[in-house]
Amino acid sequence: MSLSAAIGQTPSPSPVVDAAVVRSPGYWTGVLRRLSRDPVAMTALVVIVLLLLMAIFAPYIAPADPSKGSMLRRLKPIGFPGYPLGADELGRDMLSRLIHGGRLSLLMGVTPVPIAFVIGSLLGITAGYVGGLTNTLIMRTVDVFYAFPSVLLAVALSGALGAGLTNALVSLTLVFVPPIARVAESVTTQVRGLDYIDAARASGAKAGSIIRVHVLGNVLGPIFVYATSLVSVSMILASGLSFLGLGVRPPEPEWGLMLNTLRTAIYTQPMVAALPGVMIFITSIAFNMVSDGLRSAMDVKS
Amino acid sequence: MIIGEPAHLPDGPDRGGPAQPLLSVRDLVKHFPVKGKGLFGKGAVVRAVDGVSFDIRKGETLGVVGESGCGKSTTARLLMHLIKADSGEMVFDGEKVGADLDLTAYRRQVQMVFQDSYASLNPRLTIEESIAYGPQVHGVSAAKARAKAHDLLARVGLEPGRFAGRYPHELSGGQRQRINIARALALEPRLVILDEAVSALDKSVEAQVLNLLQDLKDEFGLTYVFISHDLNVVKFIVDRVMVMYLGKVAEIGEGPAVFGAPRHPYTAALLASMPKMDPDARSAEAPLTGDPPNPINPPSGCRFHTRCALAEPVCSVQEPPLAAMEGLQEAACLMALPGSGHSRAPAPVEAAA
Amino acid sequence: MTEAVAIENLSVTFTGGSKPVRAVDGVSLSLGQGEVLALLGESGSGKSVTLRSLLRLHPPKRSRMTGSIRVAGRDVLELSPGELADFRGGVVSMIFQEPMLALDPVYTVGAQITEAIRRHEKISAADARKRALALFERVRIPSPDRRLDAYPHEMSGGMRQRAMIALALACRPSVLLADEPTTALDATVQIQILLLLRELQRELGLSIIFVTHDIGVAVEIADRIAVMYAGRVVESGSVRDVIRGPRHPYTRGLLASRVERAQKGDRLETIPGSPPDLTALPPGCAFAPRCSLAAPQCREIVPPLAEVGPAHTAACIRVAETV
Amino acid sequence: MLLYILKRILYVLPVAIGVSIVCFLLVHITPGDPLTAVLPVDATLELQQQMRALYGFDKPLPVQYGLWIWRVVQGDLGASIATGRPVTSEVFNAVKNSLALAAAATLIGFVAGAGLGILAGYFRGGWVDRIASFVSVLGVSVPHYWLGMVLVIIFSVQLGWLPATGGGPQGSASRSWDWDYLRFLVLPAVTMSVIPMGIIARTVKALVGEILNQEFVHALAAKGLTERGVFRHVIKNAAPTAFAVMGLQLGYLLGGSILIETVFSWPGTGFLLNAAIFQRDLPLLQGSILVLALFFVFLNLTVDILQAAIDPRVQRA
Amino acid sequence: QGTLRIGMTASDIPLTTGQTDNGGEGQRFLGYTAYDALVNWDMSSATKPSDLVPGLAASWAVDATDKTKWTFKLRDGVKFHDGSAFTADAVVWNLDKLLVKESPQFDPRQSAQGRSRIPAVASYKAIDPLTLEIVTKTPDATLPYQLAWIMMSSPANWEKQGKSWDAVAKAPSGTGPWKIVNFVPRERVELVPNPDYWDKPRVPKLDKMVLIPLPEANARVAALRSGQVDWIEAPAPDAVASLKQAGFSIVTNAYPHNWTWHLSRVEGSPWNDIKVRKAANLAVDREGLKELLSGMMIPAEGFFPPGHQWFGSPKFKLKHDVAEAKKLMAEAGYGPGKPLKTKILISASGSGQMQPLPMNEFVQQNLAEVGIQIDFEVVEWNTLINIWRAGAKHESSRGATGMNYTYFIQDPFTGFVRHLQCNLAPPAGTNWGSYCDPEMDKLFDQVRNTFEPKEQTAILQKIHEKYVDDALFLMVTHDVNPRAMSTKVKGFVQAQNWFQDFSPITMTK
Ligand SMILES: Nc1ncnc2c1ncn2[C@@H]1O[C@H](COP(=O)(O)OP(=O)(O)OP(=O)(O)O)[C@@H](O)[C@H]1O
Ligand SMILES: Nc1ncnc2c1ncn2[C@@H]1O[C@H](COP(=O)(O)OP(=O)(O)OP(=O)(O)O)[C@@H](O)[C@H]1O
Ligand SMILES: [Mg+2]
Ligand SMILES: [Mg+2]
Repeated sequence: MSLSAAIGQTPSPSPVVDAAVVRSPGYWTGVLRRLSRDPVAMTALVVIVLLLLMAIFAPYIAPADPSKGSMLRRLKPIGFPGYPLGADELGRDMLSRLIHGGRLSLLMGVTPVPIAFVIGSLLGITAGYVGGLTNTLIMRTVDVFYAFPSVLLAVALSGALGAGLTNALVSLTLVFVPPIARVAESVTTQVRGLDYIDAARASGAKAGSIIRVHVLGNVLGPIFVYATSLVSVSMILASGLSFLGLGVRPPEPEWGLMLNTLRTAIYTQPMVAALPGVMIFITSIAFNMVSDGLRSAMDVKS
Repeated sequence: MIIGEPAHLPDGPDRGGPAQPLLSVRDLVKHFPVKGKGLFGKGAVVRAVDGVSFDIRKGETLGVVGESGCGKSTTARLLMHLIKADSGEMVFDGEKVGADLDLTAYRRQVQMVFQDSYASLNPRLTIEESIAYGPQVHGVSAAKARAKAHDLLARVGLEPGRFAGRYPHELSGGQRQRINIARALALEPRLVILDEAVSALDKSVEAQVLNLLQDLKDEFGLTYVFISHDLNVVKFIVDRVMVMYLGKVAEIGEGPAVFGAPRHPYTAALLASMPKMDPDARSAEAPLTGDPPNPINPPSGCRFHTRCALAEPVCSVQEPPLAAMEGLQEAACLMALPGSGHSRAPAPVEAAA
Repeated sequence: MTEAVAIENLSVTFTGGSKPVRAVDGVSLSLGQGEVLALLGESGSGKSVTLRSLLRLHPPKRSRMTGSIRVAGRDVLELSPGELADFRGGVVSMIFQEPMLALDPVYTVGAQITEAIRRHEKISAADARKRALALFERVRIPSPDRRLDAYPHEMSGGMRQRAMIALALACRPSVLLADEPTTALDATVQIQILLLLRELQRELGLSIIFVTHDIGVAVEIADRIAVMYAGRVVESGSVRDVIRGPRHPYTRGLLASRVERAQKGDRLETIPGSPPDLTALPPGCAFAPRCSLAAPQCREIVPPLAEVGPAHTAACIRVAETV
Repeated sequence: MLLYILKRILYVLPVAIGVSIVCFLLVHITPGDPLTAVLPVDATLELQQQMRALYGFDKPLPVQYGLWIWRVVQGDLGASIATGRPVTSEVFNAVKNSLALAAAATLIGFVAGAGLGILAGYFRGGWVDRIASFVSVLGVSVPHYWLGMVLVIIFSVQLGWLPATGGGPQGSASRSWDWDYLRFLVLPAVTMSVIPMGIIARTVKALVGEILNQEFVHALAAKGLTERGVFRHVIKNAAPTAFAVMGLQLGYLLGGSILIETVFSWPGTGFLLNAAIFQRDLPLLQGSILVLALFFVFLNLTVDILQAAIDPRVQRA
Repeated sequence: QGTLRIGMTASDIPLTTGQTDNGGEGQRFLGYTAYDALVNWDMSSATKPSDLVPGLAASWAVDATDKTKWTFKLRDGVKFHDGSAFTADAVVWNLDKLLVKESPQFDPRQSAQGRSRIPAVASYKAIDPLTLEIVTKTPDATLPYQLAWIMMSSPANWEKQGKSWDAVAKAPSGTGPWKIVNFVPRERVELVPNPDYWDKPRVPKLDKMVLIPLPEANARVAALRSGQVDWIEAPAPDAVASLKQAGFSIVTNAYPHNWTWHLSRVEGSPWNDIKVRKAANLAVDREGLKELLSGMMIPAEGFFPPGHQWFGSPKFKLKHDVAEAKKLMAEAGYGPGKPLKTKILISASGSGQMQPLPMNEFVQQNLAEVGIQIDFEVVEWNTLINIWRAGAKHESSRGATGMNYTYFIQDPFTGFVRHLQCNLAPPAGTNWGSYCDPEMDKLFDQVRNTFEPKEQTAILQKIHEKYVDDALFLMVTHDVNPRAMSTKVKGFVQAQNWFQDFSPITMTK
């Protein structure tokens, strides 16, 4: 009995090389497809894209100069002629300031996460894959930073370093490295225990190759999803730092700072004073929802 | 070698000829520290593999059976050098592994197929990539590795054109297990360790895969270590069988001999525990009572004495060594050891030397 | 023999996913009082779904059941929620494959058993515990008093399954459902459990439906066997008839491919191909694509179960050729 | 169990030491000479000497750390630059107030969050789930300092129902637990509770969903339990994790109260931190952060131990 | 009768030990309430600028021959709150507390606040229990003004509290009309009347006065509106209208205050160029700023408020003239392509600082229009004060070339001398910018040596003219000291002073 008959399949008579291989759509294609079917996540994604576009093209979109004030036009209500969203305490156009504010707010809120993602993944994957003493060294250090509540750590670091955009960015990044590293480590440890890693090791592959081919593809996804959920935290925290006066300095438009300076106006123009908070809120919700959508899209069970 | 272009991977030299064991294992020990136990210094350990010695002969299929947790998989992983043994040595075709023979070269000649067909495939790689990975690691060009993968897919009965580009989750369990076999073969190994490679498969598929394994063995002159807890399958496929109990070898010998005339009471009980296929001769009484003991605190003396119907006081004191018997069968039972003090032990024979 | 369970043309469709899954498709089965029926079949053939249908354990929102299930004269599909709750455990109870997963990890085993007893009977906690203790002794759990206060994770696999059985028997049901209760166990423990079940069945006069994919296990425990394939029963009959004279090509293939019968070095007989996708069942006989006897009409109509011997039925058009 | 506790404590020690090192180094990452960072601008020579000795700035860093930690262990966190008062007493007075606030917020957040989570988990997929889930997303997305402002506008300014700021009519030192004092707690506690509310709701929902998917839930139904009966089991299964999350939230709130305390002038640690940062009062900053971080570390420890005590699944070896 | 609760702008309770911190506000609430100086301010009138009146010294005179020797006759029968008697020894003890590092009672904290207030003092001694002699370094007619800052705390109490100022802080003792009780750091302090006060008319009518630090302008307004306090200092200008509408009264009055940027004159400061200084002064839109503050300010025309007797007639007019400013900047070498970039220290709140954040941001915007780009470093008010003492050269100034500061300008010394006299450059004094002009020093000398009021005024006018014409500061505005209070507060007279008298106040039910 021939081999093929025994197996009950009909292989092509001679081994077909190349040519006719039908490649299945990859995992990420599936994730994107599932994500695209999630109306809530898609709406949120559109909101984020719009916010980003708004920030990038702020100078072209904003109807007025965000730093040009007029004392005669201070604290005008929403809908005041020429000031669709009112005017702030120095008579600057709120709409323009909110649009321009998106630049620093998003920069401060979003960038720490990708940077921390790179650093945290690097640390976590190394610790998780290498294990042993390396793991202990890296993870115990990470634990130390993780032992600080995030707000406290951010405030402590910016407080010690002093106010300013760069310092705030550094602090926020440092805040997010430990949690990402922990997730990366646990996912990697988990993946490392799977048989296909053992199979790869059994084939004689070196650690570098295994990490590149077998580990990264399987751990970056979950780490990424976790990281996206941090963006919203980062937004709130970044604006919080500015709100405390530890982030961006005046007169740069930034939502947290605007919220701070407009606080004196909550009695005269509560609606206008609340606007920067609304922007932070919207951005934060949008990121959370995209993150949730991504999480369920990546869940193969669904 | 038939697969691919033979020039790519040099064959491991067959050194000692058929008489020399392909792999000789001596006193392999592996203890796992128990998580969460112990505060200072050494804590409790799981004696997963506790001094195991055996030979794998060239071209044979060695079966390993035993209850869950008796150390079968641990032995397999030790053989594969996926975990480091606490002690013991392994000699591969005359060369000491790790000393004369470096790990990379060793691993090329020894491959493994795992029980969980899904977990042993990288879900993010197409199956063609998974199979081609091994050869590429050993320096084969991507194109040639791919060709080889297609070749192997055909050999294990999966049409390359249809399957090469798929992902593991798009295949059935049986198909995945074939991929795993193909991957193991991609490095043209001499020894393949099959750790419960068919246990998770449905019966109808199991038969297909068993046939495939036999065919491949003949074609490529492979040597198998076949781990399973299904005695029926083991009986069918192996030349020799090793029975393990709590990290120790209980009995080892030619298949028909062991199955026909087990010398260790545990082997006998295991065999008797198999469901009968005859509705008119159902089991009447369970051969053993109770569950296997905890490998963290294995019983003293003979580890089986707590469940053994024939145990005598001496069994809880003296640990039986593997005693050779006629027909190359060996059993670690005091009843097989002349002069052990067990009432059923054969009388001591004066050493004729 | 009175009928303890009568399943008539049962179909179960799961509608939760993107495509509806017809897991059970027109199954009819009957089980006599004090009889043990083994449901045999490959993974995914609908054994568990059939079994769980008897307790209506499927998510009501995501599944649809048609047909009828009569247990002790009552139609299970018509029971009100309150009646259903009394019915479950009281009339029919169930043992699961993985007792570790089927027992609540945060309650002691004893608490779970007394809870079940007190759910169905108005007795004091102390009395319930006494009953639980008796049950533990009955299923031969060593030092039962101590084990009652153990959490599931503190017991070994065999003990857990015994506890599970004790739990299932707590309210003196007349029908016991067992879903592969021994698959996760070692051979030496499996036989103990099988023997225990047999003994209990005999003594308590239980009717048992026992799901397994292991023919040997079925032979050890059952009086009758029903073989399932792709959601349908393809053959049923007494153990002897089915094992010794299978009539459906699938059953025949399954028995032929057994390693037990083969000699070392033989080539095993196999059923080619693999089980079908339940979301896209072919019209006609689901086994036709793998069947060596398949005729064109097999691919068109679903063959009905036909009498092939006394109390022996098979669902094959070409059953005449399988003698 | 005792062994478990001991081991957990032993495990926590290195983290605690690490935390103290980070706090110690805070002074050194501050731009400029560390001495100027901890000294009042018009410091007398004597004070300079005193500080130099206290911090040992002339000695190598590890020695400085040793000296510093030796004092810390004895309860001496140095003196505030701005007020000259001992940092230890300043911080502990503040911790008392923050703890009251954080505990109240955690309690509110837990009750509301667990309620929402159970509802969402129980009515999975339905509109109740959607509403409850949306509310919990709002909870974790809202910039709470902004919410605080909004609540002040509504409840203090417009309606005049509740006081807007402060720790009580007589200051926090003479706090009593009557309405006169509780009134002051309401707004900040509610504001602060939205985050734990959201997080606990999401956790509980996920837990309930996960538990409902487990086999034993079918087994419970199979033995005849009604939905209510099954749900008792679900809740008992979810409780240890939910309580653990709650415990951690308490720590987060305590450490992260700076924004809310600033908005409401609540005389707690956040308020103190804010003052310390803007007065560049490094000893005070260092001291409060150390105390808060250590508190968090030990809270984690307590939560772990308590969880091990109430959850039979946790290995207590 | 009744309890008056006041929301202060300070972020902490000012020092309670005598010499307070937290600037004018500290002195207002915990200085002149619980303590007295040898010379007090007359705070009884809202309409005329307040002047000095005898305090713990019943009278004083300068020696006719040696104009450096002053004799102070002390008030008889004055007792500290702890019951001990006030004597000349106590004055000496208090001066030692500030000036003599070797004395056991030396308190660095109080010293930091008080030492620089009395630069003229060279030595002092008690002649008899009620006679004190003070010798000044050089003849100095402004000595009484200086001494009006120095609070007398009780030596006996210090002894009783274990010679620890930390302990004294919790149980302080002075001679003032109020006694400090119930001190909760950072939260509140309570003052109750001292029925034995030596100046019977000033014995407080209230039962209690509670001081609460509320640094957040908004929090203050919210506290007032929700009835948590009855009186707030410096309400947010934006809230003024709505507060009025809600039935609160807003009390304002002029007082000797200015809101400026003190410019650094150290090597390398861009402000060393008079063109830049003038350009900056011309760039500021003071009317616009007034709008920002809802009219709660007086636009600066000089360093002193317009109409002040020392104003004189400076030639440089502080108008808003962007074109002229740009021209000056161009002349100074700056232009659109080459803006002037520099850093300014500001605080987020503070005594007399008005609304520092928006105001500074406004000025920043004005300056940006003429090509001066400002970067702010925001620090807490007390820190700013410390930096102000440390000087522009000190590391703590972090390279800033200016600081936003509000000055108490009540007398020749606080109004002029301390800012710009060469030898008062830090650490010797508070000439923060290290300005040094011999011509100016000569004018200062003349003031000190002119004991005749009319002549003195003429010289002071000349000084002010130089201040303005040389554009020595960025002169922006003067505050009107707004406070908002509930209508229940009765009897308050807002003096034209930094300090106020709380004794006549009563609360209706
Ligand atoms: N990485 C590990 N860490 C700790 N203990 C381990 C580890 N791997 C295996 N063990 C323990 O060692 C013992 C032997 O395990 P092993 O997997 O070799 O058993 P097995 O015979 O393959 O069982 P099965 O039939 O269940 O696969 C078991 O008690 C197991 O719990
Ligand atoms: N709740 C459910 N929702 C959707 N599909 C389901 C559900 N339960 C079972 N199925 C599907 O029904 C089919 C039959 O499942 P069932 O569990 O009855 O198989 P089985 O014969 O018991 O197999 P096994 O031997 O693996 O337990 C499977 O394809 C399964 O995926
Ligand atoms: Mg195994
Ligand atoms: Mg099943």
